[in-house]
Amino acid sequence: MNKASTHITQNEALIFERSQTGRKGYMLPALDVDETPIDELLPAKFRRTDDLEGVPEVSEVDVVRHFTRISTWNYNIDLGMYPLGSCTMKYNSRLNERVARIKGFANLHPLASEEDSQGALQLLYELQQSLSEITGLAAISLQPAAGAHGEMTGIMLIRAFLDARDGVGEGDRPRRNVMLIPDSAHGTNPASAHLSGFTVKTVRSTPEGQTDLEALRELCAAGDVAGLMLTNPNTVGLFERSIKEICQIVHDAGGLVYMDGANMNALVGWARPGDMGVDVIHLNLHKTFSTPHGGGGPGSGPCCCTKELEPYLPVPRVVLEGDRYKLDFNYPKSIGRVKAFYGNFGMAVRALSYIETHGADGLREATEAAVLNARVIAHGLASDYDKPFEAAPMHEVVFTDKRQARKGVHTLDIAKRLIDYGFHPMTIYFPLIVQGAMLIEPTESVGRQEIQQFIEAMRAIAREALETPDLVTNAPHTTRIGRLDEAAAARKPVLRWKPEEKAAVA
Amino acid sequence: MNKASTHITQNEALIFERSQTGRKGYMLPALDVDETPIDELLPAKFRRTDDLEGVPEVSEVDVVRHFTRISTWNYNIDLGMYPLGSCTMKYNSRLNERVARIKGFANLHPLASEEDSQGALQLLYELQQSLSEITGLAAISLQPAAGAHGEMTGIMLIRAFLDARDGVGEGDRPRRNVMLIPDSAHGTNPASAHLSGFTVKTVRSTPEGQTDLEALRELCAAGDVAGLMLTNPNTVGLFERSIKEICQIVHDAGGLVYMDGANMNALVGWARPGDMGVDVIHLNLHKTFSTPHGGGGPGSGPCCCTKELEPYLPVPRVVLEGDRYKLDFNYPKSIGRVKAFYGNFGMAVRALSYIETHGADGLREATEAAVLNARVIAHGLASDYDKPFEAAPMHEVVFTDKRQARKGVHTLDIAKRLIDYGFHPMTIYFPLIVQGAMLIEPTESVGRQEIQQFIEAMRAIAREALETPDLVTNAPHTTRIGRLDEAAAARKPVLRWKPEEKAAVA
Amino acid sequence: MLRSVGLNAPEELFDTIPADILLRDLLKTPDALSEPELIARFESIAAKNSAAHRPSFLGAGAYSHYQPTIVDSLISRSEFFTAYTPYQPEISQGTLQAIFEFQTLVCQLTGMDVANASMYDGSTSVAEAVLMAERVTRRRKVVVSGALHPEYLHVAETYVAHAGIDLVHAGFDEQTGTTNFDELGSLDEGTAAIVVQSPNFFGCVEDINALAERAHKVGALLVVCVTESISLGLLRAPGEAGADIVVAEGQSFGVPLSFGGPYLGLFATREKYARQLPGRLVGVAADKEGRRGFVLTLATREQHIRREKATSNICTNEGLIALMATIYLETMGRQGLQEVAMQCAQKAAYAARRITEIEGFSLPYSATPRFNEFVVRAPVAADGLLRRLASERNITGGLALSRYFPERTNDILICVTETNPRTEIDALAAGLAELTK
Amino acid sequence: MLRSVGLNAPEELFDTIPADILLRDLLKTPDALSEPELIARFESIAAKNSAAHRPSFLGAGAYSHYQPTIVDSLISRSEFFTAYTPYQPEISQGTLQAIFEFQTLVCQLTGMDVANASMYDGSTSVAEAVLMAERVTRRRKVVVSGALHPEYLHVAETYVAHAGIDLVHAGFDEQTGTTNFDELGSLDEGTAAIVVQSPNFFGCVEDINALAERAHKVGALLVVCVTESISLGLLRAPGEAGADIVVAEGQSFGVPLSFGGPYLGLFATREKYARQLPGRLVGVAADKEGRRGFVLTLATREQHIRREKATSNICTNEGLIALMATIYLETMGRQGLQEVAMQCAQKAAYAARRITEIEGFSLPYSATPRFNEFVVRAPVAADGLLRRLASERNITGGLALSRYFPERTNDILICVTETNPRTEIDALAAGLAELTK
Ligand SMILES: Cc1ncc(COP(=O)(O)O)c(C=O)c1O
Ligand SMILES: Cc1ncc(COP(=O)(O)O)c(C=O)c1O
Repeated sequence: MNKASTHITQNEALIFERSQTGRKGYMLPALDVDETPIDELLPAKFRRTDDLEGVPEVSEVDVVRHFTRISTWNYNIDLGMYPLGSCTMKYNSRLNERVARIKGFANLHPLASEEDSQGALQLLYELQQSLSEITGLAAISLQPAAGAHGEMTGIMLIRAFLDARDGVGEGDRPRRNVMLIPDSAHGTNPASAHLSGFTVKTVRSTPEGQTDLEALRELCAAGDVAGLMLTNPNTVGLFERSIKEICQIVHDAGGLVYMDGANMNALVGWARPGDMGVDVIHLNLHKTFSTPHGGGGPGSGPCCCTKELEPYLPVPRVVLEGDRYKLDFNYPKSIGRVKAFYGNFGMAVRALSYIETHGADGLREATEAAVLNARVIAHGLASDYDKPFEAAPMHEVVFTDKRQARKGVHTLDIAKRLIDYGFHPMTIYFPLIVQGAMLIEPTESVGRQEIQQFIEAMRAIAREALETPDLVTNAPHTTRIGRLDEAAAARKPVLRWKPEEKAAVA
Repeated sequence: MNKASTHITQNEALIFERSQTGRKGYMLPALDVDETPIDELLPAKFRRTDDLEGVPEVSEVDVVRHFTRISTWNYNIDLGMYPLGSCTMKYNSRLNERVARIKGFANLHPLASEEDSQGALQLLYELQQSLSEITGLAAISLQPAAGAHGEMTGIMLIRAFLDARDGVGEGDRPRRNVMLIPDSAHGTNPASAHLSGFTVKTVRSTPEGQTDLEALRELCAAGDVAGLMLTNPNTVGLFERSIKEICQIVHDAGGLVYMDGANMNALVGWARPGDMGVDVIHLNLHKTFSTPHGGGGPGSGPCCCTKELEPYLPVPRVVLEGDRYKLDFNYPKSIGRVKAFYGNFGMAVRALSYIETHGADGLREATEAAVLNARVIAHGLASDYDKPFEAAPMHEVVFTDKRQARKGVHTLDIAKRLIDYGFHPMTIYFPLIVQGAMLIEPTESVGRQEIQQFIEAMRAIAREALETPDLVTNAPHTTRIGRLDEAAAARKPVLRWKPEEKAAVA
Repeated sequence: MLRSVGLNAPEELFDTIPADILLRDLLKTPDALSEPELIARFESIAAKNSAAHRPSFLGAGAYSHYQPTIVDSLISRSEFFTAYTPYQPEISQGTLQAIFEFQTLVCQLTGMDVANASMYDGSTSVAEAVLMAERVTRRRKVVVSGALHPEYLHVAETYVAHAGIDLVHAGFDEQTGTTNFDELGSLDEGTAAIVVQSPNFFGCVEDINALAERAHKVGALLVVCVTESISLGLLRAPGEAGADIVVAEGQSFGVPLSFGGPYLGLFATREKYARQLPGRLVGVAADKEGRRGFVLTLATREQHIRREKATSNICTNEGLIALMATIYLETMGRQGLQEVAMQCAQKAAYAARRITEIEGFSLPYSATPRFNEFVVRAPVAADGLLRRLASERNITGGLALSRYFPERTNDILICVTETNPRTEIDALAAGLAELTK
Repeated sequence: MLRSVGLNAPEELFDTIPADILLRDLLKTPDALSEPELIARFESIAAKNSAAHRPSFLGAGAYSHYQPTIVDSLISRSEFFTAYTPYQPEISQGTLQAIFEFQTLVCQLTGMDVANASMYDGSTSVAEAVLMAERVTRRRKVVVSGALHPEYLHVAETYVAHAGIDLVHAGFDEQTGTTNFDELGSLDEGTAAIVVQSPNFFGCVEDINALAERAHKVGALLVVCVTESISLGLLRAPGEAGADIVVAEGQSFGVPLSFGGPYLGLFATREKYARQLPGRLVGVAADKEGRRGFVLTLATREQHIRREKATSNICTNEGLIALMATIYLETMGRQGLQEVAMQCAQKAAYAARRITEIEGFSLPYSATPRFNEFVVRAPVAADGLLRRLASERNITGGLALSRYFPERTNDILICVTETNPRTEIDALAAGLAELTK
């Protein structure tokens, strides 16, 4: 391995490479019971024989330095704007982190009796109430662990509802096995639909970035449509103006409408899916409700639905009976259970804290700021970048690399060059329907000044693309390592460290 | 101001420069009492008139980003070795931070009744007991807030004791007004002695880096010596082999011996000042006992002394009567009080946690590791750097730039170049008696591997000093800013931001 | 700012939303609370969770273990917890390297070749393992042990309801508390996999070697599920014993109980099935100068590329929880993981001894090897006994099995870990004895 | 490693220590505790501090204020809390810029020109101010208000005991609770400074303008001390009112009570005295390319250069606490500091009203302007009354002035801040009323 620099923090090895026989980073209280002889405790054939060889042996300082060093190789929200479109990288309040760590929450076992966990149940119940008010949908399950999980749950609700309505018995072939999904949808949508046994058919978008109503009507005419999965605002950041008509078309065809709520940050306090005709939606608490993304998770993807769909929600449900909160398992039509216990409770604590520290007007103002910030970027970059859609964007705006591509500078290059200016890149090459897409979502967590800095950086890159394109295509220049050869990595994947491969890996 | 780079995190402005009228980063509960009219509350002539102009107006995210960004401009112990000689930059355990934040400690008012603060008093008492055992000295005051403060306290004890012994009344000229201090001592030593009205006389060191006994005897012969302030191991990292004789000489001359305990990390569990003949010592909990340095403080400088000096310690003292801990003010000979309340209690919590998680053998092992690490460095660098003293060093070792200076590369350059290798520089130009001193203290918080990396870095620099001296004299090359013109800064000091100077400062 | 984009009022920002669906009024969510008010409110809510403040012998899929202080302190660095999925490797190497270490640790502990970057939890990992077994074998029958955690079973059933997979339940042997081998008779050439948990829901260690043999004989895979991952510090690695897919709940690795989530699904398999894995994978890559780095790899398995043909719909996983586990595992290290496992086993053995000494109490599966959980049969109804233990002795005594098996009225599942000092175990035994006298 | 340096046993590392002082046995300090044991032990010790868990009206130099959550979270970044004094500016710019902002904020709040990087606390700052006044004026008499915090006075006396400075005590006016002007008669051309606290120990606001005039008339400096720094959000800045040196206890700025420390000494003065300041100073500097940076400056005042001729012996100061205050001040900001000050004053006014309504209670200095502290004269001995309030009402009702002034048996110093909700104030008033009925 070549060294990125001489700087020790830039060359932190894998922990396995730092391990030294006999080093310890922990201390346990001494065993305080009479020891049972080992063979009596567990016959040899059931015991490990490898003495955990390869598992690292390091001191506490080693661990602290290891993770502190590699942490500095990450960008993060606290360093600056993280304008990933569709991901809603907003500020993760420290207060939410603090309250999630209160012992009464953190130390509570999920199988404690109802009596002994009234606080946790209350919290879940109150979050359900707030989310119901925010979405305009009657019933909520907090069980799904992420957006895709919420999608799967919601699609299963639709399947269960339709089968019941259409009198499809167990083992019968369902009558409606088509799920319509726009070509602009996130990959989880078709994947989730597939998990529930649906065949996916694609709905075209219009050149204006809206669902093509004609195409939708045609598809619906076939009579096998179970529903439509729609993101709104859609993945190019535009509100689906005909949302009510869309819902009507699908409903008239006997289907239901699922809304991917990933973009709820454009709507909270201003419009509610329930008022648009939507039947079921998932939320991403890790987007709209500010729970931290954690480098990939955990998330929480509450599934919210109408009264009609409620009987099919996963069990147990959290309900209030008199002044006692209860776990209600008695929903015979329920699709079942999508996760052990009750969902990612810790994220629920944070989300409720977010909702309650904002208050109704704070939520509305946050949405307003998020949309305004995107609008400022849309204005600020229009002179330098191709903006494929005319309409005013909501909380995120899509541009393309069309103009820069003439000079051989592509979206990927622009994204990497942004790193040199201190910003995380935007979402790139998504949605797939926009060639060379750059989807920019500033969120409300950026001040005027920083929005301007971002616009200036993007403009500077546009100039560089003209004047010094190599500077852009070879970016980033300020990181520890350059662009990595991902194709080679996938061809001969090395997915774990091994002692014998030490030399090869290094 | 020129930009360090285009990277936003590298150019974070002063918070005052980021302020925007009307922005808020806080929210308070609404006032819940009837309002008193403002003029009734406080006549206008006593009220502020400037509406706090200039105080920043920023959001919570602004504050978080501001400090997160500038934090990345700091080196820190968790990034790597911080080998500042004399400073003992050891690992700051997170456990200590955690227990210091327990509500029962953090929320306790210092004027709570004894009955209501038994836990805090117990903790102080137990720390006193442990420190007494570690130093071999009978009595402790935890009141001093740092090492220099402990020195001042200790020197005042000496003064008070001598005045009492010698029958010097209030207002009389004390008979003994000379404090002997080696030429290698830390600057706080003479400054603290001066604060207590002593005249400082310097004791020579021998070429071997030991106190010159002959010089000491001569100085003591004058009859006006109140005492000697000695650091042991001394500031070149050597144990004062004749410590018992030194104490004897001073005692014979009617003086007392103060030991600067800054270097106790070389002794804990292996030797005790009390057993050497020392009368009074301060400890630095922020060195030897691992409480964090915090970018300059807080510290804690317990003053430990013999039974004879005990009556003079500051009040209140923490004592145990039966099973009650008490604050005892009844020490009529006490020098008084050196700080409101009882010292830096939060540091005491951390230090006791350090002592108790190590245990007696852990403390001894830590000392051993600290000394061994220094020894490894002494060996590892002897071939490349001038080592002015032959003797085996204790927990720190001094080198000089003698060999490199021939090529125009000086201690300062070597220190700055170390930064490029990812290490914090060692202590430089201290002690003053060693020309071009580089005082290296690895502490016990570094593994074998990192010690080797450090040695390799130092050797690489030695080679660079020969081959590419400019590389070294222009270092550092990897930091946000280069060497700063400190002379110019002192000539026309700008010590605060001002709105009208915005342009000038920037 | 509004002006700068040519608008006069905030409402105009929402002009593209049809007027009839625009909200006129404020939401009826609670009024804004200041920080101190919010904290006070949440603390008072949390205080109602009385079980969180009491010695406990609850396990059954969620375990109390000591979490070293540095775990929370390190994951609290914003560099880790506020970052997104590492799609931009140049500025995500911290996350990527940590995941690579996580994958390696999971392989080491389970004895497998490859592991992914995490799943939602143990239960969904079982469901995904069933789906994967179908992909690998193209067979549609999966035999599931009756000693699998009932909630895990429920989740698997829900996941596969529309996947055309036939979940067959194998019972368990009332004598041994382990999976009933005879009922595995349904095993045949159409079987994709056997799914077994070990230590199983009743705390009994299954004979993985024997099960693997049975499965492999008909060309089926053996899926092993572990809920108490600390057991991997003492028990033979499932991979070594012949498992083809190992899934586990990683909560035991320094993750708070947090009323059931966020937890951590571990998912590992053999090299040859790597491309059938659900979820993200991190691999080694190099830049132009040959410097080592890490990237998300084999992405063509995933939904954002393969859409409905992906190996799973999972996108967001449990990144930060995987980081917690990584820090935990590296801090405890080779020695610590063995020591903590040994303490759990020893303390559980002690507790079992103490409880069997009490008149009227027995261990129905006493002859079967176990780790740190075991079923106790009480002379009275478990429900009431546990309620009295809580209210009169301030001890959460374990789980009444009637929660999942209504007919097992007197059975209690007890779990003991290194966090239960002997005094607590003695108090439990004393409580059980005195309350049934 | 030992071998690599030519040694065989650890003992050889200590060969340079004479054998007769080498310890043979282990220290008799406690045995090592593991993390969970240590935490359990410290939590049980902390639990004995019953005052920490109870509504309180204690002030007198240490104040309960709300600390925004981000303060602790930001200072917990190892970049800040584990760093040393920023002697190497190239890798300490984070600390240096923060101190520069701190110095600026202290100047803005106190109305002064320059401020240092912190002192140990308020009490030692007063002592250092006395020493500085002597350096500036080369006069040896300092007149100290009798309404200065008694512990501060004690510290100043101790510090100057051997400095040849004559501390003269001015009494205070029993009618107004403020410094007795007439006793300032001792003011003369030999006077270096007047030292006065405002709001003073009894909560009364002093007339700084008038005192400044008196001091300046004889060429003396006016040193103003503030213990409740939140008052600066409402009260006229001492600098504006004529102070020459302003010292303060900064604990109110988001720093935990922590049984008296670590706290934060603020120290500010006029431009012309900058070179007489004790402690560290950060100033602006530029590198070769003209980039702005910050450095420790005017170091020739300090002990490591000037040794016994330094302006002070201070070296380690309260860096991290200054950072806490900086984050607090920037988070609260221009509006927040005024709002929190106003809330304190309003709530104290309300409390004073409620208490004066109680039969037998009076406010001896009711006519004097105050901020958030005031003396209440009870109809019974304060000591016993406060003890009963604590045990029977679970309220820490304030400070019995007899702690410092044995003759003031019935006086209680009460402090009210924004953290005392009205319900607590009402409960205090009810308690006082009912326990004296
Ligand atoms: C539009 C959209 N839908 C669905 C998802 C999936 O959500 P999650 O990653 O939480 O599973 C995402 C997030 O990446 C998204 O952006
Ligand atoms: C040898 C020596 N003595 C005294 C001191 C002063 O200690 P403090 O900075 O805690 O006041 C130091 C610390 O810098 C030191 O190294």
